This record gives sequence, C-alpha cells and structure tokens, in this order.
Amino acid sequence: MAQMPLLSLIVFMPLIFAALMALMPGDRGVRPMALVASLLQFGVSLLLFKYYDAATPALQLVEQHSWIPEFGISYFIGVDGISFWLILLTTFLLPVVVLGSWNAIDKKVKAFHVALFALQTAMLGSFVAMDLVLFYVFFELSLVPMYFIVGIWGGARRVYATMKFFIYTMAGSVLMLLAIIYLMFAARDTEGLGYFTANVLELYKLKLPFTADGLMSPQALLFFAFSAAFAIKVPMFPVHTWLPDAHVEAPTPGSVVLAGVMLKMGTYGFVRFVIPMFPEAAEHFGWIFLFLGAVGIVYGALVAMVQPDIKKLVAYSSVSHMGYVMLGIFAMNTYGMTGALYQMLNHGISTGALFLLVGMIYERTHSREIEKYGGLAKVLPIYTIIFFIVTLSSIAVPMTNGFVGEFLILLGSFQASQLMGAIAVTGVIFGAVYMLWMFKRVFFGEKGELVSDEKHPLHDLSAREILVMAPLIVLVFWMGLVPNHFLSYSKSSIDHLMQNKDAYQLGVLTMEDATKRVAATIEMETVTAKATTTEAGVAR
Amino acid sequence: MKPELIFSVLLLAPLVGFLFNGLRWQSKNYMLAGAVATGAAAVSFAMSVVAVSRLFGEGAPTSIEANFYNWAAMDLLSIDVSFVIDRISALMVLVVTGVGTLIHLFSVGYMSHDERPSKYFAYLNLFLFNMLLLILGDNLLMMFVGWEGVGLCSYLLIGFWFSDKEKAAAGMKAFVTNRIGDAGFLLGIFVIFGLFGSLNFAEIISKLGAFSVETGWTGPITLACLFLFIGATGKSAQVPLYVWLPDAMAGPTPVSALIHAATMVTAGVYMIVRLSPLFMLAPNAMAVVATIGAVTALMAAVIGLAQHDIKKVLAYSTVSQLGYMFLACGVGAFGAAMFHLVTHAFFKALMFLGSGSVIHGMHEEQDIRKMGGLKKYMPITHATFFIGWIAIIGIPPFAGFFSKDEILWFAFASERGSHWYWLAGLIGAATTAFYMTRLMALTFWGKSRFDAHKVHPHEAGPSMLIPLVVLAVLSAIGGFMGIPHVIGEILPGHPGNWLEHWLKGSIAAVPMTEAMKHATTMEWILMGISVSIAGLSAVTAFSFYVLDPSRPAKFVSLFPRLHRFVENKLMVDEFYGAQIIQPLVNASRALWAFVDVNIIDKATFVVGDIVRGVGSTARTLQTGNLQQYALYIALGAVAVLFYVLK
Amino acid sequence: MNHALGISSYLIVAPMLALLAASLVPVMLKVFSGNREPHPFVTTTYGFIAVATALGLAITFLGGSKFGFHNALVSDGLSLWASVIVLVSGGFSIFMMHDHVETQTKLFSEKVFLLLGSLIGMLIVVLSNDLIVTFLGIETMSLCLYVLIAMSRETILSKEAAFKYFILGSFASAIFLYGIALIYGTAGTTQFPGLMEQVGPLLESRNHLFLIGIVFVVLGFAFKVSVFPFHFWTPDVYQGAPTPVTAFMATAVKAATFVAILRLFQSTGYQHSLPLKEVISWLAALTMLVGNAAAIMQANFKRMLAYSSVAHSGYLMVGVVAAGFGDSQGVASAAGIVVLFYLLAYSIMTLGSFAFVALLEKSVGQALQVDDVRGLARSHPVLAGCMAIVLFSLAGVPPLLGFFGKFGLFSLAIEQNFYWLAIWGVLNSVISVYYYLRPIVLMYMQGEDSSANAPLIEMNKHIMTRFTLFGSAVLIIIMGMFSSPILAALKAAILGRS
Amino acid sequence: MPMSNLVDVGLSHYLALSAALFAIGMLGVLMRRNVIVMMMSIELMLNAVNLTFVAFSRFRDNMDGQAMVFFVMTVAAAEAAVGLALAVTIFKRFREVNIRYFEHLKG
Repeated sequence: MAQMPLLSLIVFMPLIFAALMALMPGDRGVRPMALVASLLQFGVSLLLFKYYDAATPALQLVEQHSWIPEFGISYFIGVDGISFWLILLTTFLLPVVVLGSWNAIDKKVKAFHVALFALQTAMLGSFVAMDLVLFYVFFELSLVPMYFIVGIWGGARRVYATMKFFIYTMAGSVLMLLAIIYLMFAARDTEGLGYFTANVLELYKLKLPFTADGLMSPQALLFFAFSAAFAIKVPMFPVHTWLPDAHVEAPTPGSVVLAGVMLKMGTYGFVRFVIPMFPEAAEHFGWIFLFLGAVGIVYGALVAMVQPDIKKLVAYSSVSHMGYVMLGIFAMNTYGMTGALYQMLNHGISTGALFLLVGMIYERTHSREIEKYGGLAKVLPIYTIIFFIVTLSSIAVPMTNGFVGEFLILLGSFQASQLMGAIAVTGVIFGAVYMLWMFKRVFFGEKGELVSDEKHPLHDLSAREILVMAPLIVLVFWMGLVPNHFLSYSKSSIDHLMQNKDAYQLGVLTMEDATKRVAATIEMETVTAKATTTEAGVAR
Repeated sequence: MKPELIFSVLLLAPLVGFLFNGLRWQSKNYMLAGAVATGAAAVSFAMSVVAVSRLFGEGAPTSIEANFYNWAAMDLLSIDVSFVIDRISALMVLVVTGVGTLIHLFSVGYMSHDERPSKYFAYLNLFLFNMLLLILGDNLLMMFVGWEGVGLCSYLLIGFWFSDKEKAAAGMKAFVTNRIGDAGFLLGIFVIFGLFGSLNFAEIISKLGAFSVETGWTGPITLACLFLFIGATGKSAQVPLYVWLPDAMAGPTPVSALIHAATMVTAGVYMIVRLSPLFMLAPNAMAVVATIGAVTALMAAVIGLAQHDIKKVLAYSTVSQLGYMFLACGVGAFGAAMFHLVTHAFFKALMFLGSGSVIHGMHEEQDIRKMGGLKKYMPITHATFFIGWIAIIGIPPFAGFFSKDEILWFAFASERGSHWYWLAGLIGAATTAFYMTRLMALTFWGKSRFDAHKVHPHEAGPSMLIPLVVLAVLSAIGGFMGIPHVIGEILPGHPGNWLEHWLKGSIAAVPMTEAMKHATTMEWILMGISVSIAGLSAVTAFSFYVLDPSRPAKFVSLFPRLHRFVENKLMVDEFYGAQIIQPLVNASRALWAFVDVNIIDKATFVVGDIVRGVGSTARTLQTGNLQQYALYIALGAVAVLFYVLK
Repeated sequence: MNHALGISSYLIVAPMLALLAASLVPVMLKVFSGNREPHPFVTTTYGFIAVATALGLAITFLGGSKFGFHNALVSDGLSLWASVIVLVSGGFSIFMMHDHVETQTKLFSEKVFLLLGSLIGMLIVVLSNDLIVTFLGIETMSLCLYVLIAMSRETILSKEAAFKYFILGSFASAIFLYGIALIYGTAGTTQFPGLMEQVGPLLESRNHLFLIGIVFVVLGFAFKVSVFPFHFWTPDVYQGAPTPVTAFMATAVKAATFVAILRLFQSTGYQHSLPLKEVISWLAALTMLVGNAAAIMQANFKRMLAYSSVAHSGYLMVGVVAAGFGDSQGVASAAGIVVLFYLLAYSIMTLGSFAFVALLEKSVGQALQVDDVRGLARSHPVLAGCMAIVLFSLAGVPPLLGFFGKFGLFSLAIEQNFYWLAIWGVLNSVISVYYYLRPIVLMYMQGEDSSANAPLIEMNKHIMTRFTLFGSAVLIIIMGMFSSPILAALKAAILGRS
Repeated sequence: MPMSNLVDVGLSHYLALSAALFAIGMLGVLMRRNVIVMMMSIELMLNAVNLTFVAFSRFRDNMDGQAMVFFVMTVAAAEAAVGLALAVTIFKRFREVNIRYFEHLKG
C-alpha cells in the first residue's frame, strides 16, 4: 500500500478505460461501462481525502521518475492545496457528463467516450504535473480530444469553431514552450551543455533578474509568455472570442467539460506557475490583469445580456465569471486568491450545470432561441426549479456557492485596487440582469411557440436527468453554506503562497509519508478510544 | 433554555415550514399549508418573545448571542454564523415575527382561491427566515446574506403569478434595482473591512474610538456610510431607487403588507440604526441621508396624490414614510427612526391588509375610482382602516402622531437638523393627510361607483379580520411606547419616553442644539402646527371628495399638464428607461457586434490573410518554368554574395 | 591519421560494398534469365536483404571516430546515425515501390538497383570527410535519382520532373563544385578537419575568395535540402515523381545532405563572419515561412507535403545556424544530436504521410487532392487514425515524436540565444497546424453530412505500404513517449561514448 | 619554380578566365531554350571549375587539384550520359527539345 502510486492511478485510469472501450466490439454497452468507469475513477480520487494532509502546504503524494533526462524532462507529479479541489472537480464532473450525455450523443458513441476519457487523463495530468514540460505535454494533449469532440459531435459550424479553438490555444502555448525551455537553461549549471531540469520546485528556487522599468528583463518576458498561454486558455478579455464559438458548436458534454475544467487549466497555470515563478513581474504588471479581469467581467456580462442564443449567453457569462477569477488571482492577497480558487470550482459546477440544462431543453425542442421560448415554468416545473437554483448560484446569491467566491474575490480586489474593485462590483448587477432577463423570457410570460407546440408536448425532466443534476444542486448549497469544509483543504497552501510570494518554495511528501501519517492517526484514535473506555471503566 | 436552542428554533421554524410547503408545492390544500406556515411564524414569534424577555429585569444582559459555526476564515477575515438579540434587534424581531404571524394568518383567507397556496406559503416562510437572518446576524456578512435573501423572496413573491409578463417584469425590476443597492452595500462592507479588519458589529463599534469625526467627503468612513446608504436606498425604496416598490404591488396583497410595508423595506433604516455610531462620525453622509429622506418623503407623497390604484397609493405612502425614517436617521434621531419604523409597521400593515380585504371583497378590483361607499358593505374593514388612517395622518393620540412628531421635532431641533428638513416634513405630512383622506373617501365613503349587479362587496372571513383588528389596536396604542417628555410631564403619572430609555446606550444620538435643549414651548408650538396643518388638509380633502365630488375634476382642470405629470409618477420610469436602460442595451449590442466580431476576430483573420498572401505569392513565383527556377537560384546566390561581401 | 590503407578503411565502407554487391543481384538475375523480369516480390526481398545487411554492417562497424582512405572518409556518430536513417527510409521506400502502381513495371529490378545505388551515394555523403568526396557522393545519389524518377510508368509529369531536377541539380552542383574549387584554392585543402582549422583565420582576414567558396558550397547544399530560394524545384519534382521515390527523396536525400552541412559547420570559426550568420538565419526563417504559407494554399496532397518538407528544412536550418554560429563549447555536437533526432523523426513522419498518399493513388498519374480524403475515417478507421497521428506529430503536438524533435531544435536555438529564430519557428509551427489539420477535418468531421450512403473511399490493399504507414504511426507514438534511449544513444555516439 | 617566369600570366588571370567561362555557362543555362545547349552550358561550367582547380593546384604546388579534375571529368561524363538519356526520353514523348514546353508542374 505504501507504494501505491495513487496520483498516477487517478490520472491514467481514464486512459486505460478509454483503451478498453476502444477495444469493445460495438457501440452497445459502451454507456453503462463508461458510467461505471467514471464512477470508479471518481471513487478512487476520493482516496485523496484519506491520504492528503490539509495541514501542510507541502506537495504531497509525490511521484518522481526520470523520463527524458537528455532533455531534462522528468515524470514528476504531486498534489497540494491548489490542485486538490481541481482534481476532484475533474473526476467528479466525468460521471455527471457521461450520464448527462446519455441521449445527447447519438452517433459514434464509443469514439465519443474514448475521446472523453482520454481528455480526462490529459486534464488531470495537467493539474498534477510538477514538471513544466510534462505539464505542457498534458496541456497541449488536452486540445486533441476536445478538438475531435467539438469537430465531430458539434453543430453546424463545428469545423470553424474547433479549428479556431485549436489554433488560438496552440498559438498561445507555443510561446510558453519557449519560455519553459529558457527557464530550463536558466536553471542549468553553467558547466557542460544540456538541460538542467524542468522540475517546477527547482525552478521556484531560481531568481530571475527583473528590472522594474524594463519590459525587456527576462522575468518580464517570461511572465508575458506564460501569461499569454494561460490568458488565452482562461479565456481572458480580449482573447476570449474562441470560447463562444466553441461552446455554441460543442455538444453538451463538450461544453460542460470545456467550461467545467479546461478553462481552469488557464487560471490554475497562473496560480501554480506565473505568480510563484515571476513574483516581481506579477507584482509589477499585475494591474494589467486586474484591469482586464474587471473589464472582462463587465464586458462579458453586457454582451451576454444581448445574446439571442441561450448557450451563447451562458458562454459569455463564462467570460464574465472567469474575469472574476483573474481579478481574484491578481488581487495578490489571500482573500482574492482563495476566492479565485473557490470561484473556479463554482464556475465548474454552476456553468457546467447550466450547459447541462441548456442541453436538456435543446434535446426536447432542438432550438436555443430565447425568443421561441416563454412560459416554460408552467410546463416544466421541476426543470424550472433546478434551472432557477443554478441561476441563483450563477448570479452569486448568498447561501449558494457563487456568493462565497464572488464575495472573497471582490473583497480581495477591492483591498488591492479600489477602482478595479468598484468596476468589478458592477458585474454583480449586470450578472443579475442578464441571467434574470433570460430567465424571465424563457420561463415566464405567455407560452412561446416551442412551448405551446401541441404536436410535440414537452416532458419534464426524467429520473436520469434529475439524477444528473442532483449532485450539482447539493454542491451548490453545500459550498454556499459551509465554505470552510472546502476552504480548509486549500488554506495552508494559499497562505503559504501569499506569505512568501517572493521566495516561494515547496516541500515534498511522498505516498509513504502519507501512509505513515494515516497509520499514525489511526493509532492515535485507537489509543484515545482505549483511554476513554478505560476511563469509563474507572468511572464505573 | 440555552441561547443556541432559542436561536435555532427561532430561525429554523420558518425554514422547516418552507421545506414542508416547498416539497409539496403543487398541493392545493391551503388550510394545511397555511396552518403549517402560520404555525411556523407563530413559533418563531413565541421564541422571540422568550428571547426578548431575557433582556428585561434587573441585571439582565443587554444582549444574548449564539455562535453556530465558522463560515470562512482567512488572514484577517473570520466570519462566524452567529446571531445576537440586543435592544435594537429585539424591537425588530418582535415586529417582524409578530406582524409576520398576523399576515400569515391573513393570507390563509386571502390565498384560499389561489391554485398554488403551498408555494405561496413556502415563499412567505422563506422570507421570514431570511428576514430573521438579516435582523439577528451579528456581522455585516450575515446581514448581507439575509439582505439578498429577502430580496430574492420579494422577487419570487412579486412574480408569484408569473404567467403575467407584467408581474414577472415587476419582480425582475425589484431584484435588479435591489442589486444596484446591494452592490453599494458590498462596497460599503469592503471599505469597512479595510478600515477595521472585521465585519462584526460589536468589534467595528468598539474600534470606532480610534477615529474622529470626518469633515470632508472622501474620508473612508464617509465613503463607507455613503456606500451603505446606497444599499439602503435600494432596499428601502428611496430616491433614486424607489421605482421598484410601486411595481412590487403586482404581488399578492399580504405580501405587499409584509414585505413592502412592514418589514423588508425597513431593513435599510435598521441597518443605519445598527451602525449609528459609525454614521455619527460622518456628518456629511448623514446630511445626504437626511436630504434624500426628505426629498423622498415629499416626492412620493406628491405622486401619491394622483394615483388611482388603491395599492399604488399605499405604496407611495410607504415610500414617503420610509423617507421620514431616513430623515430621522439623517438628523441623528435614530431612536425616532426606530419608533416610526415600528408604528409604521403597524398602521401600514393594517392598511395594506385592509386594502387586501377590500380587493378581496371587490373581486380583484383595485381602482378606487370604481369603489366608494364600501363602508356599509364591510364595516369592520372600514373601522380598522379608519384607525390606520388617523394613525398615519398623525392625529393624537394614535401611533403615527407620536413617531412622526418626534421626527419633525428632531429635524427642527437637532444639531444636524435644519428648518428646511422640518418644513419638508411638514409639507409631506400635510400631503399625506390629503391623499390618505382621498383614499378613505373614494374607497369607503360617498356613494358607490361600482355596478352593484356585477360586484357584491362582502366582508372577509375571520382569518382575515382578526389580523385587522389586532393591528388596529396596535396602531391605536402603539404610540405610547414613546411619549415625548413634554406630553409625559402633563400626563398623570408622568410616563417617560420608554423607547428612548430602552434604546439609550445601544444607539447613538445627536444632541439638541443648545437653544432647543429646553425649548418646550417651541416643541408644543411645532406640534400644534403640524397637527393642525394635517387636520386642515384632511378636512380639505374630505370636502373635495365627499362633500362635492365634482370639485377635484374642476380643480385639476386648472393645470391639466401638471396633473398628468403627477399622475404618470413624474415620468421617472420613462426617464430611466430612455436614459439608462435602453442606451445600455444598445451599447452592449454594439460591443458584441463591433468589438468581438469586427475588432478581435478581424485582427486574427488579418494574420491569416497575410499568411495566405505570402503563400499565393510563393505560388505565383512557381511558374513551372525551369529557367526561372535557375534564375531564382542565380539571383539568390548573387543576393547572398552581395550581402556577405558587402 | 594513419596513412596505411588499414582494414578499418574497408570496414568503414563495408555497408556500401554490401549494397553494391546486392544491388547487382537483381539486374544480373534479369540478364541471365534472358531479360525476363523476376517476380517483383523476389526483387523486393533482395533489395530488403541488401538494405538490412548494410544496416547491420553499418551498426556493427560505423561510429566511434575512425578515419579511412587517408581521411577521405570518417566514421563517427553522425555518419552512423545518418546511415541508419538513410538505410531505413531506403528500405521502406523499396516496400512502397513494390506496391505502387507507377513503380511496379517491367523495369522494377532496375529501379531497385538504382535506389540501392543512390543509397550508396548517400552513404558516401554521410561518411565523407572531404568536400570533393561529398561532391562525388551527391552526384552518385542524384544521378540515380534522376533516372529513378524518369522511369515512372506515368509519362508526362515524371519525365518533366526528372528533367527539371536534372538540369537544376547539375546547375546547382556546378556552383557547388566551383565553391569547392575556391575553398581548395584558398584553404589549400578540402578535407573537413583541415578546413575547419582554416575557417577562423580565413574569415577573420576577410578572404573574399574563400567566402565566395563557402557561400557557393552552402548554396549547393541548400539546393539539395530545398532551402528558399533554392527550393523551387521541390514541389514540382515531388509531385511529378512516383510517390515512393518522393518519399525516398524527401527523407534520405535530406538526411544525408544535412549531415554533410553539419560537417561543413563543425567550426567555431564562422563567428568571424557576422553577415554569413545573418544571411543563413534569414534563409532559415524565410524557408519556414514560404514552406508553410505555400502549403496552406495547396489543393494537391503531394505538393502540400512537398511544401511542408520545405518548411521542415527551415526548422532544420535553425539547428545548422546554431551549430555554425553558436558560441558555447561543443555546440556542434549538440547540434548534431538534435538535428539527427529531428531528421529521424521527420523521416518517419514523412514516410508515413507519403505511404498514406500512395495508398490512395489507384491509377497512374492520378493527382491526389486533399479533398479526396473526405470521410475516410468511416471507411478506414485504422489507417485514418494512423494518418491522424502522423499529421498531429508533424504539427508538433506532444507527446508525439515530432514535438520532441522540435523541442530539441528550438531549445538548441534558445541555448545559443537565437531567440527570434526560435520564436519565428514556433509561430510557423502554429501556421503549419492549419494545413496539417485540414486532412483530419476532412477525414473525421466531414463526409457524414455528404449523406451516409455516399460511396466510401477505397484504399489500396497494399500490405507493405500499409505496414509502412502503420509502422510509422506506432513508431511516432513509442519513440515519442520513450525517446530517452534514442537520445541517449545519439548522445553517446556523437560525444564519442564519453 | 621561380616566379619570375610567370609575371606575365598570374593566378588571377586564370581565375578571371575561369570565372568568365563559368558565368557564360550560367547565362547559357539561364537563357538558351534548347535542352541540348543547356546541357552543354553546364558542361562549360564544370570545365571552368576544372580550370580553377588546375590553376590553384599549379600555383599552390599541390597535386590534389589535378586529381579532383579527373573526378570532375568522370562526373561530367556521367551527367552527360544521364542527361542525354533523359533528353531522348523527353524528345520521344514531347517531340520537342524546347524546355518551354515542359511546364505542366507548377503552382
């Protein structure tokens, strides 16, 4: 047990399942197997709760093997408070997506699930990778399955959308690749040719020269190279235009994964790499991202307001929400950072849920035109209630998860820059405007043409669909009512990051340490239990 | 009983009611639903009585607290889910649960014919729960949670009959307008956190000692107060954000009584009173509060003059009365504000329920021009409404008189008051008396203007009458909790101003100007003026609408344009629509069509076109003529040589 | 250096001798059997055996800097690995020739003979330690190729291609030779070791004749590896030649020539001529751009691949620039490692892609369009998948082989501070994504909408070609994921097992 | 060998001559449309190079140059053979030796 490579298991399990599915004879039986597989990998990922120690900021469950030493690349993975929840979010969303796409995907079912599971591995990998090149590999690799998911199972303009998505993101990341290489050489010992390492922990240690005035100082350039890649992935205004297209064309599960997890890879990159590795540059140029984040919030909200297509509206709302995340990250204080991490999860849950819901209604009416709806509330009460709850979470009403994230982010950004905070706060208003306006037009008022259509009456959510939404709804309230349950797992890491921004370093704990600790705690418990029993005996 | 238990029951009772009714939201069984909901409300009322009783007696604690769990903690920020009942929230919680219970009871009868009574009662309980959070939370965040929660419930209840686009729109308008205020509230919270590193009321106030009174406009405390006040204007329907409240009348009438008269809309006042020590340090902010309050009191009253919907009239009067409360806060008479808050809760709830009973009896008719002479059809309603009427126009010794007069007196005499505030209040009072009398007259007196064959007005059942009676009693005697000294001295037994005494210490207060400290005669004079003016305008109205109903028409025909202007609510909604909302929508369209499509995407496409251009030039060079290729080689060689040898 | 013609010399040339001997067999057979064409499979087998033997001998005897024939030949890591690449691609090309409709004629055995002969030439090039020997090797290689192209069953384009290639090739090699002459005259030697010592002083003293000579030599090489503006023959010839031959040219010729270029740039002396550095960097940059940009505009599949190979020459030139003008110690060897690794990757990918093309060419002289692959994923999921892998690798998507090739090259450029060249390179690889993904789009994402009952595209049943495509796909994945051993071996071979 | 006898004709003259020849050959390739003539021009270029080689080897007292010339001649012969063979094939197919007729491959 002590040697169990838990993280590798979590990361590569989906890939193995993908291979198994690929070997299956036909499409039949794929869905159940996929569901079981996804639940299984979620279950395994829950083991993290057992072996992960929230008390220490150190990197945990670390696995390190040399991979391509000639290029200084190693297989080095680990988890800490920053990636902990993102991993669980990813593994949690997979079963939801599989169950949610039960009817949405009607052709090439097997191929679809293979792509989906391969994508899962890529995404998980990029969250645990602690070797820059390894990270880059997963980061880029995740494009390929998504490229196929959008391109094959997407809508009418899917090819345009998927090419745009692929080229945009790749264009961003190649510069990061060069930056990574530069870092590897910067970190190498001057003696002899070749690379030293892409090990992130080592790269944290190296202090790159930074001259406040100079845009040309290495740290600044690297900072921008990395930021370009991540900003496009996030996507941050003004490089967001690939997102609405991709979302509108993507099939429902594609949208869910894209919004739910893939966008987080960008923001995660900022927190994991940009801030700790280029602290001065981040301090010095952070205002740019504060500003763009704030603008993105308002811009996304305003543009979302006037969308005629529900899905596109949700897509632009993503731009707005990710603007919050960027704002929180570059507020550069504990509140903002915590809020940002929290908002990543919120966005994954609420926007994912929104896309699922949009997909459910699309399956019924084959239209996403807001104008054609109206009066749905009378026809689909359960659907309406669930949609409303998700809407509340999306516009950050208190007691839902959205509020916690937004509150902390706004608090942090306001402490960082009153102006930006003030601009961002208006997003609270516009958010309510576009969501509620859409809600009113779709669910209230007289019945629209699609709703009153006698030929195909609409049926309320099936048991399966309710089952899909249930866990999301539960999370919405759980995360909203007791945020501490979730924050406590990332607290130490965030504090550690914020307290030593300028000299950030991470300790390392392996699986063995974790197992030892677990054993110890169990022992303790048993001991105390014994003690209490004996006391009880004495008392008696 | 441990405080934790008290608070749990107090808060959870309505929540349980909500869950119970919410889970069977399709049931039509209004009796069961109503019983459960009313029971829940009653339970929390009982609990609050128990809790408040703890505060009485010798050596009683000034407050009881209960801390449940830690919501979030990082760096300086540590927010507990914890509640407190002190002398301020005690008043509030009693009013909310008490009046709330009555209104629940009223609703049982009122909603008996509705098709979704369970849903209605679920929402009502949910509202109660959120309102209690707002009141009892011991830190700004908990307050904000309730603050937005009640907003949400009001959204749900206004749009309760959502199939009607108008009603749904009204709900959305209410929520969005409130959100504008909430944004301000948030900013206020942030500034305060930046200042004190805490959001807990007690801590904030305890740290205030380190700060001195701010003179300028941009001081942090002034800023905080102004931001918070923006929140208050949203929630409590003050200029310029009051526009949602009249539309909110789209909801069921009991809702208007509970949310849009008695409880939720007073949250702004409550918040300012809670933070009164903070506001004391920002005189400019207080001046703004007072001015806005005065303006609102006047403006709403004027609009109320020319409304024809019974509920709209009451709505505008609510806005105007809230204006009085803010005026009081602004001049530093926080006690008076609380006082008026309580009395207003009584008589305005009473009048709304009364109007509900009227509408109920008139088969959903709301236009007072189609009423009249209802006195003989529904005597009890009339009687109770009558008490409400004299209470609001400030005829002693009814509740309104005491509270309003205290406000006017402070507006005149307080260090931060001014004659102008007083004058505004006075005119407002006169106007109020006029349009309230008009309402009485058009509704109950004179001869009936409805078609007696179609409409058969009838008195409502006991579940609706009991609340009316109780509230009538309260409106009649409610004022005695704050008898002014001048009156107290002449009364037998010299009753003191109990409310003032009760609140002393837990709220701040601005001292009187030296001149006014002992100017009892002055106080008498002002009292006399206001009462007589109010009475006068009431009489005028009576003469207008009862003695000679043709006179109003003649009167307005003198200046028709002005009348139309007032009738159309001073065109404020139209102004907002044309000047703010529409431009915003157009701007967004432009952003989408222009920035996204024409700038950002275009830019990327341009890159692609450049590459294509290079490609096609490369192809045109590729003529297939072998000698040209050779020529390219030669030229290339020459070029390279030239470059290398230069 | 030993002047006796030791056994080592013969061991070095053993692979060539093997090839020579084996190449004669099929032709002889034909002659003695009354000019009756032996069964192509037999011939293929012979050819394959020949290549395999040569490969074995090469791996056994080459490597670890040995000199032979009075230092006319050198056998070191470069030559070892270059020979491996060259021979492997030669072997696969023979497979494809056996299958392909344009090459499977009565004259098949002659074709194999010519291909083996061309291989010999290439081995000479990679082993040569002397410019004049390099010249001879290049000529041997090219002359065989001219004829090989012309012998296609297709009658118009192939002849034209062969002739163009011939005229331009001779033209270029004349210039190349003139360069050699000038170098000989100024440096007094044409042997690389001596030459490398002279480069520094000669360039420092701005000896124009020498400079011209270097430029001419580089130009001759540039022509062979189709660097802008000497690349114009490439698309025409690649299109006109039979696909298997194209594959052979695109891989083996390039590999051999680049090794020769590396040998020419094994000196730090070039630092003394800044203009030379600049002009070569410019050529590299322009080559990438022109190759990629023109490839985007192509409808013809082979021309598209041709332009993409031009672009790849551009990437490789980055390595050359770093080798010649980098300042750090032993940069030349580092460049050797990454360039060879890239060549390896590039050859595998290119073989795969041309095998794919060959599988779709059913008739003589059929010009395969990119659009012809529409909906292929439905009829041939496996082959389509393989091609997708190849294309992704060409586009440089990790963790495939192509990515690590680029990684090596660009990291070398960065190490040697050729930042803008590296940036330009990655940006170009983004451009290339556009046309590499187009066939994938057509294969996977279109063709459904052209109605499900549309006739499926049929591919040839050619076993060997399919094997080539499949093999390249598998190699791309495996060698990508586990490139460490290969890199280690390269490193050991080139740094002399130290 | 004493330089005095060679003052009249120096290395530079040879180089100039060979350069001129080379240039002429180049121009021939670039300008003449006739396949055969083009090949002759290439031969001319090669021979110009030979001249350079010889001249250099003569003036550097280094016999390698001479040896190279032989290599070059051989190569030239081989090239001529292949070239003529190709020319014949082409002529058989197109009945034409003007290269302007072979422009099917382009773009």
